[in-house]
Amino acid sequence: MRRILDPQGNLVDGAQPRLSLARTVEGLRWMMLSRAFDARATALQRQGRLGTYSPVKGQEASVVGSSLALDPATDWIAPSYRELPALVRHGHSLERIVAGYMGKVASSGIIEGVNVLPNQVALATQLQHASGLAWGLKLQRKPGVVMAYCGEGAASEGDFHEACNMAGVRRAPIVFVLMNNQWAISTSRELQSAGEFYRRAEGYGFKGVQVDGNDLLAVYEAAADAVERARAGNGPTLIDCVTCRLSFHNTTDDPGAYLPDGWLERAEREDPILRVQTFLAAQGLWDDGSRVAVEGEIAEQIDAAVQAASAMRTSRAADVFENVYARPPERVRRQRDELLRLAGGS
Amino acid sequence: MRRILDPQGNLVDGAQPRLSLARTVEGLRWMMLSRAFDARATALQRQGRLGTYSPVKGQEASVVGSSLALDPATDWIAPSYRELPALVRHGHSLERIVAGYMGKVASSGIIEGVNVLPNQVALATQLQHASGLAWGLKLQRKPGVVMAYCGEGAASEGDFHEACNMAGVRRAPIVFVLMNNQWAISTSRELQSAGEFYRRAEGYGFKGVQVDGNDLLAVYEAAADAVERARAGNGPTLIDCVTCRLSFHNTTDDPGAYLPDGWLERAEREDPILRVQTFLAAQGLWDDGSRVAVEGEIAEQIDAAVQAASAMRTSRAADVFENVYARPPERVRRQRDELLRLAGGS
Amino acid sequence: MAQRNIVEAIRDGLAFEMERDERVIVLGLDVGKLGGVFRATQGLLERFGPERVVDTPLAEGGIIGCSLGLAVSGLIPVAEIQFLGFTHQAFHQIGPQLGRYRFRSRGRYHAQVTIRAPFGGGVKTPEFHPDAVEAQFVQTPGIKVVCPATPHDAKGMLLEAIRDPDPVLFLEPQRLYRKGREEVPDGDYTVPFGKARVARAGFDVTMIAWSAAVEMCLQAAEDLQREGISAGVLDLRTLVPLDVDGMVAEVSRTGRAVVVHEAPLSAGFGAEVVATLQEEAFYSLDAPIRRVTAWDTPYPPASLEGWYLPTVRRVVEAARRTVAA
Amino acid sequence: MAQRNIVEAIRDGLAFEMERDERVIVLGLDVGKLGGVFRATQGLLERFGPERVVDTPLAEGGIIGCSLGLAVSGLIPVAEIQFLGFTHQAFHQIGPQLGRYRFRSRGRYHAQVTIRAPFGGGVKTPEFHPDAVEAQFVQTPGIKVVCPATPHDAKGMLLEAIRDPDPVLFLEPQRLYRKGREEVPDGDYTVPFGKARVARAGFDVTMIAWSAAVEMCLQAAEDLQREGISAGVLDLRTLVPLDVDGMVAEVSRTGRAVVVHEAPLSAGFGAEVVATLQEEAFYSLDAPIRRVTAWDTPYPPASLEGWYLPTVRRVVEAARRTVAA
Ligand SMILES: Cc1ncc(C[n+]2csc(CCOP(=O)(O)OP(=O)(O)O)c2C)c(N)n1
Ligand SMILES: Cc1ncc(C[n+]2csc(CCOP(=O)(O)OP(=O)(O)O)c2C)c(N)n1
Ligand SMILES: [Mg+2]
Ligand SMILES: [Mg+2]
Repeated sequence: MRRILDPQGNLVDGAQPRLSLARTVEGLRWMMLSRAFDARATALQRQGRLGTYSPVKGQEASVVGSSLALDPATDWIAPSYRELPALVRHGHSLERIVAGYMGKVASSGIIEGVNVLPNQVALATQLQHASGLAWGLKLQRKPGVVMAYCGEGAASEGDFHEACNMAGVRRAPIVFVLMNNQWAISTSRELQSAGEFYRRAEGYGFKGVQVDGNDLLAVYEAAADAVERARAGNGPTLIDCVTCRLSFHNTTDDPGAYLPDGWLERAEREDPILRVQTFLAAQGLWDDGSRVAVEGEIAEQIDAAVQAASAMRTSRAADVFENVYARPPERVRRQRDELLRLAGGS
Repeated sequence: MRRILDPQGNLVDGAQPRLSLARTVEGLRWMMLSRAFDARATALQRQGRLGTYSPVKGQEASVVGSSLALDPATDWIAPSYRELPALVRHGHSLERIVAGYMGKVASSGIIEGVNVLPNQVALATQLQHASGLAWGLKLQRKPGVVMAYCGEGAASEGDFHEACNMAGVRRAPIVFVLMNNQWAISTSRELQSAGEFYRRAEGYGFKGVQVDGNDLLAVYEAAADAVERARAGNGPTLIDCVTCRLSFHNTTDDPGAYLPDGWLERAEREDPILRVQTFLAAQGLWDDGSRVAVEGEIAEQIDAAVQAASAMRTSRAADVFENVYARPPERVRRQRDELLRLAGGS
Repeated sequence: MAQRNIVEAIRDGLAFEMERDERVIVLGLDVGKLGGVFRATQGLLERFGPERVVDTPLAEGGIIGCSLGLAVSGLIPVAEIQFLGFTHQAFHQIGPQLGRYRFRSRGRYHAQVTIRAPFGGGVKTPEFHPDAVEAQFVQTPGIKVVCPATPHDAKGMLLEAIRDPDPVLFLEPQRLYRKGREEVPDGDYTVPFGKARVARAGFDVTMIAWSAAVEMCLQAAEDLQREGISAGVLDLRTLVPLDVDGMVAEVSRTGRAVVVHEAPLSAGFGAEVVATLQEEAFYSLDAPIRRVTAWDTPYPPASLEGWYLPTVRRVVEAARRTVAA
Repeated sequence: MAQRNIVEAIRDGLAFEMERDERVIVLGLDVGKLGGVFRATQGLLERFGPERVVDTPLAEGGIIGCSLGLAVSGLIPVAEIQFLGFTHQAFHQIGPQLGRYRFRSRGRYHAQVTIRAPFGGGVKTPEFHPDAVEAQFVQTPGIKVVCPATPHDAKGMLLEAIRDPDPVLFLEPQRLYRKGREEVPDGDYTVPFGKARVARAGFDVTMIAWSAAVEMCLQAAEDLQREGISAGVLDLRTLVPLDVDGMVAEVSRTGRAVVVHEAPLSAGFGAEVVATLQEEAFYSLDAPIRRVTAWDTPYPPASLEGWYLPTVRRVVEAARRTVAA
């Protein structure tokens, strides 16, 4: 398992980070934004202001480290539902994400020009879309690379296999990032598969690598290599990011019901944010002052997003029929009229 | 790729066949029965006496060599649709198989006590059933091992992945035999996957091996090892049998439309039957006399099966409703009455 | 006798049958230590152990496909699909495999498998979780499709399902899981398939529904009562087998019917109900049978489900129109 | 104008559109060198090359799921599923993904994908090959479901499908592929969705069908003619969108209808047709609408399909009873 930065924040012997110090600071900021947003979103959900929310807590290095290797102008992200900082870093607006969690359908879309696919609830289905998208970019001689995310649980679905095999045959410019956070709700990684996930890639004829998913620098290195490979026309890569879910599965979940004693405590020692902060501090690039400053900026950024989202219009009856068909059947048009009558015309 | 007997019928240096000479003769007989039956069934299909037929021609060593490692009393076969000699060797009656191709529904079932699942048209779905069956035998402390067959094309289906992963997690007593015959109808093995099939096993945490699927002795060795492993509680094995389809996909197919020039000629040099005959001849266990004798027996066996099948009753209207439900809904009962009225009561 | 809600009734039924028949095993996502996302299998792992209560890898096709094999091996699997909307991933293993295995094997094998799946809206779940796709499974013969609406039926029909040699899709109304308790016998009892239940007697119009929609019809009937309209409610209980005679008897009495379901209108099971009634009770119908359903659009985000699902108001309006016609 | 059968019309349509719009690509099993198991894509590989005519790995979910991604990338995929019965393997990628992608992405993306699939019985194919599961796709809004019955409609509706920004499931009647030729324009033309076709005018009863069943109804109409019964045949052409007004107009004239389809009775699309007609034309119906369909059993082996599928005889009997009622 490739590691560059150990849990204590020291570089492992001989390791040469590929991510510059400046960009490491940038990465840290994204990770901290993610962590802060998780806390805020959870609080808002508890107040009944947001719908079900799935935090990224613990997996920030995997999500941020991988997406830092992408060029938002040409590259694409095919998310699962737990990759918020990657989406924001790629250009998706935080306020629209919040609006989505607030159920504001009309205001939650991904704006034109931002190369992000919608979150996917049906596990692993997005991998097929991602393989097709990458293949399509290649056919059209477009420069983009697709980064597709899924959990180690989702990787048990048939769609994972079909998507990887198709991408392999087409030598599509795609990177599969497997967020191996040890849990699929209450199902442990051991019950999910008897094999190592990264080894599956060999069977599809492309490279598989396993990295310490709590190590921003290691994840970035693997992702940068993979993106380079894809851009050069050398096909897909599977990155097995071994990380930990430091929170509940989502706001409806109670991990107390299934986490073994001490698991969370042990996992917290792997915290991906702490180790980067220690590392940067050792480089003289981080101290309490910078922490307070960054935390302040982030709090403002989140406040602004929440306020903007709150100001957006709430969903109305007619939204049920928006964007279903480009050319709706007559029968559906009539149903819409009927609903508008019931809703008193909005 | 493991090989014991080369295409010229010579043992490769230092190879020690695990299959005894006596059983090699038995294996040869099954392969010859299969080859002869293919010819006969094809002829009958052309006369309109059988439905669509899928020959085994060219793959006899893979099918027979693998099934020879099974004990019909305890072990199970989960077939695709191209494993006829394995089914017959396991106890399924040839006349019932013929009756099935004649459309004689009521007479074509697998009789009680014969541990064979029905042929499966929906590719790869049977692998899931096979994994569940093997897992169930283990849970009930029954001694059996399951041998599940699929083609290299079917192995692209999500079901292949889900079945292998489940079997790996459960350490189920199962052997996946991948009949890598280079073609899925007109789709070449290259277009099917960019990886080596046997390497997929590593990703599921069990052993994968690649054998010369045209070499009866190599296939048997791999299968015997795998069955031993499964019986000992050491879980699944994937055997990638590299072989050649020496015929059309089925009686509706025209390979002339897609086979590259010379492909068939080259493939025919790999003929699995010839090499065993040459090998046994060198051992003084095979000559024209024995060939003629065996061919005679086989012809009689097939004649008998075809005659017996021809004598079985043809399907009648009521068969449409047989074995659909153990407890049919009232509505279905009424439909049955209606059909019997239309059919004038049979 | 004890008071139980639907989840408790199901939990009790599972425990009872696992105790009674050691061939019964439970498998699915998170059914073990967590006890299922709705806690329907809570306590089973502790009581029956990890060989009989199994957290599987995350693959619905595998859960169902392996259940078929487990059944062939001699066990009786009760598979949980976390939400009915995810049966899509296993669609090829349900109707075409479970539903046809007896037929394909000429009676040699059969798939005594029960698939439990919560479904239905109104509880603000994410996409796919509320989808009501029951009608899709009626087009693949060989499978029985049952949908209890009360705690008593939930346990009785679950025991009937597990013991039925035919595969059964057992649909659980997540909205009603903890809605209310009623008397549910502790021991053994079954509710036979194919017999609809008169949930409320009425003389002017018959409202036909199943699962959570039954409760909505009962509320509508209350409102209609105040307007002097006597509306009956028929709970179909099972879609396959369908109680054709029971439906016809009720509707022939009132001459008027309204069908209510949470699935989209087009090709929903309501169409089958209407088509069957007009075939079998044409001459006793005094007015067109109306369907009150979700629209022909995808299930929307939770903030919109109130505008998507049938409502008491829409049911009442349809009943009024039907009675006035 | 040239004489073409349905396969030729489809082949011509594909070639025409690939010529006209270079974003159109064809993918599926054996669509390349072999030209498809029915030769519907014959010649396309030679003409448009391996980047636009692609033999995919054997995975229906991958064919459809990747088609969605290809569409997002800017291409217009025409995916072939070798037989409709194998859409089961891709079920989770069709309605829930293709059908909802525009809605899920709030209009940012859409899936301009056409899925071509042969289906229907009567030609002694193996299991799954004849399955008529069209109704299952009507319950997942967002997808259009179309089923041409003639060469002219096959080409015109195929061009309409490929150009429709919404995903379209294009069902091809394998029994009629080479049945007969008719005039099919060489160049560009489309047949709009949602307009049923009066295949034969009639005054006593209207027979409603789609795909291969239309031909059976036409034969039945001939027989009925000899008995002095004037039976009309309405070819729905598209199930989604459904031509409600067209159906109502026809049936209101005759007051009597019979619906014919190859799928099993229960929850088949015939139920939707009947339910809609009795809702919209209740007062002009003089007799119950009968359905002539396959039984509620799995599609049997070829030797039994004659006893399983609707027959001209059954259609004639149903029409007689309806007229006599
Ligand atoms: C096809 C499908 N099956 C089941 C679910 C229900 N479900 C939602 S999240 C989840 C666990 C996912 O685990 P994993 O893939 O490891 O991702 P993680 O939540 O750990 O990020 C499950 C079972 C679903 N959303 N989709
Ligand atoms: C799920 C499914 N998709 C498509 C088909 C149609 N089909 C039948 S055989 C076949 C090719 C199978 O190739 P392979 O798995 O390599 O087995 P082989 O025929 O070579 O033995 C196809 C595509 C099918 N039967 N099932
Ligand atoms: Mg996980
Ligand atoms: Mg093959």
